[in-house]
Amino acid sequence: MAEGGWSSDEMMTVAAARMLKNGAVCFVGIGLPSAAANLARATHAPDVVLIYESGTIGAKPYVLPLSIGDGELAETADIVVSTPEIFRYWLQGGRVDIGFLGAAQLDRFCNLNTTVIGDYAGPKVRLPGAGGAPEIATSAGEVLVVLRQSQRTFVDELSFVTSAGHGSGGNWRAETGLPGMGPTAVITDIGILRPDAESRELILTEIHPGFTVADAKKSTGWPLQVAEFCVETLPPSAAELTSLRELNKRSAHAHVGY
Amino acid sequence: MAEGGWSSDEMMTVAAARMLKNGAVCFVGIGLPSAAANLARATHAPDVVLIYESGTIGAKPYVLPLSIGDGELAETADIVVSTPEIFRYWLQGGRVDIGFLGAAQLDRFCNLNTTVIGDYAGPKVRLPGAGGAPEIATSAGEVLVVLRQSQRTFVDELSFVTSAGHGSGGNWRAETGLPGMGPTAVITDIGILRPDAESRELILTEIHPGFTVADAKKSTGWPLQVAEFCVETLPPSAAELTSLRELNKRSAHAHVGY
Amino acid sequence: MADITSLEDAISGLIRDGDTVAMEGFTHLIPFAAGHQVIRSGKKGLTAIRLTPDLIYDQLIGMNCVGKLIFSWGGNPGVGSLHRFRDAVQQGWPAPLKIEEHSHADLANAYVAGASGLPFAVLRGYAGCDLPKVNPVIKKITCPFTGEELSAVPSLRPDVTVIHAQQADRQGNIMIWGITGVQKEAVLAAKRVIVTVEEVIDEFDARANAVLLPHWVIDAVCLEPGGSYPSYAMGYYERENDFYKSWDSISRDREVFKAWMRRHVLNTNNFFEFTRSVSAAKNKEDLHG
Amino acid sequence: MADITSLEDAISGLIRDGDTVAMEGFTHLIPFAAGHQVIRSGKKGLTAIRLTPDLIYDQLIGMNCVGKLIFSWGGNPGVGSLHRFRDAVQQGWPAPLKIEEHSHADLANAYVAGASGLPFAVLRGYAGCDLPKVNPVIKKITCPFTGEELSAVPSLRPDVTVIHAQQADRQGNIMIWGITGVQKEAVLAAKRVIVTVEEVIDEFDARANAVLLPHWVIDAVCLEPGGSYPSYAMGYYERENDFYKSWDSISRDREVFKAWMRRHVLNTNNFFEFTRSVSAAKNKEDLHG
Repeated sequence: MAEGGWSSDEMMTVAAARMLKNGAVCFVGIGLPSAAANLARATHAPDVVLIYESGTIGAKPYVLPLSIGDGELAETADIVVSTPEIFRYWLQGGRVDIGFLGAAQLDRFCNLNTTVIGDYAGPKVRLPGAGGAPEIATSAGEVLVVLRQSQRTFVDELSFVTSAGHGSGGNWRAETGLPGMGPTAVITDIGILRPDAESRELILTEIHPGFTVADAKKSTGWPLQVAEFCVETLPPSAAELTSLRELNKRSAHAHVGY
Repeated sequence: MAEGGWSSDEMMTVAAARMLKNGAVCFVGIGLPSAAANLARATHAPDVVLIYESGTIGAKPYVLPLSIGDGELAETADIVVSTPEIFRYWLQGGRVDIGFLGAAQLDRFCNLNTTVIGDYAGPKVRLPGAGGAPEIATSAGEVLVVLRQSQRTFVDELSFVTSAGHGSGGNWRAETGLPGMGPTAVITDIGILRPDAESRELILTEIHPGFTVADAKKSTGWPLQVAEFCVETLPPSAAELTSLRELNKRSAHAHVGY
Repeated sequence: MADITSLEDAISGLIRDGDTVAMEGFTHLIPFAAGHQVIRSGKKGLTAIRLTPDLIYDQLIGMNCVGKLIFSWGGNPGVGSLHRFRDAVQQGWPAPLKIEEHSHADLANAYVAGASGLPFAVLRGYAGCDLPKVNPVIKKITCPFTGEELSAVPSLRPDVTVIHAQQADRQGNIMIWGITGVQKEAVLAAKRVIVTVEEVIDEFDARANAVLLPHWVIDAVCLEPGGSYPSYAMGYYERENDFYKSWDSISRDREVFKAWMRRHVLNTNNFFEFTRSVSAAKNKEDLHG
Repeated sequence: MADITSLEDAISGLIRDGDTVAMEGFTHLIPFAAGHQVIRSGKKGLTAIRLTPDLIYDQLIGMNCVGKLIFSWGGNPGVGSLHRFRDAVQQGWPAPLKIEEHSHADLANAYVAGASGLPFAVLRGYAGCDLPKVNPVIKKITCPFTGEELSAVPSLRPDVTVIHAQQADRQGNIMIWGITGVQKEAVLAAKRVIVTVEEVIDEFDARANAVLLPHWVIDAVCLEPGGSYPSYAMGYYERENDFYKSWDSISRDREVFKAWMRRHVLNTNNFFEFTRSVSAAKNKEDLHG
């Protein structure tokens, strides 16, 4: 365990980064997923292949990109292809092992909302929308989701399903004929949730140091189930924390004003 | 008129070349069409844009290519794109003014056969097949056909329709919903035929110097109709002949052994 | 055939009120200069298409140029929300905005279909997604070979596509490189095409990943150095991240927004004056700050 | 993940009898070395796909490696007919050859659909053409928006795609440039991929129009300098037009063909020996000619 502690956001990013196997081909959303994926690349997974929907394949940014189309992504990529090609040949073509997504909200079956809060026609909050997520959720080999856990984000019922997780649960994905496995883990600032093998409902399987199962339940908008063996997440190692903080420092320095 | 005469093949190529307007975007088949298109580029149409199905757009070969994918086509092109792109964005996308085709056989409605002579399942002569021609015939703004005229090539009934001209005649193309006008002229070693405005049957409208209407009729496998004002083709000018012969000489020199 | 002309003439000549207009550029090469000229020339009732409507579309929407938006992700990249877009959707200000919402994969495929002269595109998408419930143009289609049910979406055929490119040559051929997004498809899908460029040069030094488009698919080429500011043009200048951040506060309030647009866009004659005006304001604030 | 390996191992390990195999290359970069190795290793009953089956497919057909051919143009480019192909179709020698015949636009779209993970492709094609009468896999599909009737064709998903590239790097990433045909799509549509290359280098100098494919979509990379002879590899060597011409007489007669194949392909161990053998024969004939 690192000296001097760490923030829950740091724990979340470190835990998410650990999920990426070295060499995996990973379609990365901007923000938390991008931070986790680049931390993985800086630590245990130097050969992870990062794909951004701007068409950059094998991007190796030195600092975290602010947008999905930062110049550094193109400059460091193995290949830059068009946006149609990235969605057609690479994502729908079945070349992506892991889709790494964020969301504004999710439900117990890990369906994601990034479209609206409230009614679509007269929304309470209009969110940015789908972007690449619906088809990442469909076609990536598996999906990891990273977002901060609260009653506002982990909701009993979504206003809008933007990207399907496990739909109505159970064998919904197989019955719907979707090629990918769907979400296999949700990494939050409190712990890690995984879909139950049968019901596909998200179950708390890991709890980060400093949090309790009660914290997780309190931050979930449905009656959260907990795995029989819910383990404590291994805390960030000194090496992980150093890498993450260096990455964030480099990025803050590069994006002055942010 | 040039000194010392010219061959009927030379007349054919010159007459075909004259059909291309300067600046036209022309999808070119190999062989006679390519020779005519490059002669046009060397004479009255320096800005004709030649597209070959290998994906070369704006090719400016110094010698006639032997194949549709000669290196010189790529080296001199404005752009080289993939084969899917050439057929999808450029041909089907409606960017081609003129499709310039050859054929083994045609019928009175200028439908073309490049597939088989005889029965498809047990052919008398197996020809190379369709290549790009069916969709050039569909999507090019208009189609020019160049081939030597004989009872063997101008037939009453095709064994096989590879590429549609005017189908069963009349308004067949419009009724079938094809975007392009279809064949507007057939240039042969004997003369030039054009589809009748109503029936769309090919009518002899020009006869090359040295040939008679009787020659044309004798070389046609159906009762050939002749335009009321069938004119004599302007003979090759000295400049046209010089350009063509230089082009052929350069090409023969470059392709030693052919 | 491309005319090398002024942006003012290109916009006034080629974009009509009510046209369907796509202004593309994926973070990189966003055609801000052209967008401003659309605002200055007071175009109305446009159907605006863009995968990622960001600041320039926020401005077009806030200045009431747009009647309908076809899009797949509307945000301020790396910052947050588009306040003018949200205000139009949530409060109908300055006027109700019709939206037709898709996913990136859908719109990218729809441009491909448009460029390919096809009436529709097929993708494996939208399974379990609510967008087809609110967007009736997303339909189902069955594979005639496997029976699989897929999504069918209508092709995009903009009246006008506008992009910003790094270079044109003197014939009006254009070249872009770096992240090229959907620009090639958006150009080839359009009936009319306007391209603003950083530079007009004698001959291209074609590089890896370059997209070249011949002059005969383009109607107007307009020299607008810096014309994608505050986005970036690889090889020319970087993204001004500060501008994106400051847009959050400029755009949050209707009156602040209107004053800013009046001062920097409506009261300037062209994009060069706009960038000078913005830069002068920034220096002044710096002095007093 | 690409292994850098011998062509012998790649062909024996990755191609099985009865596989569907695409060997692409549009005049440029035709994978002759790989084709010969398929013949040497005695593969049988292949379904061979290629837009333009030319000399290498003539050899594969004449040597009875192919049970079915999926193609769109079968000829000797610039020369005339493919006699072994014709003999197989017209006389069933050395064995009846099933053919499934398309147009270029169809097969190009079918590879795109395969690379895109879709079960079918849509094109505006075949109107008035007899191919759909003799090829039942060409179907009709109706646009759900306009009602237009278009052609639907099944996607191509080869078991193995084989291409020849100019360069690989030491990780097995590959680069081709010049005319790139359908190779990218044929690779991305395939379950397994073999690439022969002119050269293995430390780092690419990516150039205009380069197609780069990452090592993780490729199974085997095999160094075979000259491996597309007698076709050409831009930047390395030109097309040997003489060979194409001489093939007309070699292939016209069954016995002459068999003797030639025995002497130059079956009795050599690899492509280097093949080219030496052909060149020695040519010099001898020249001496006696």
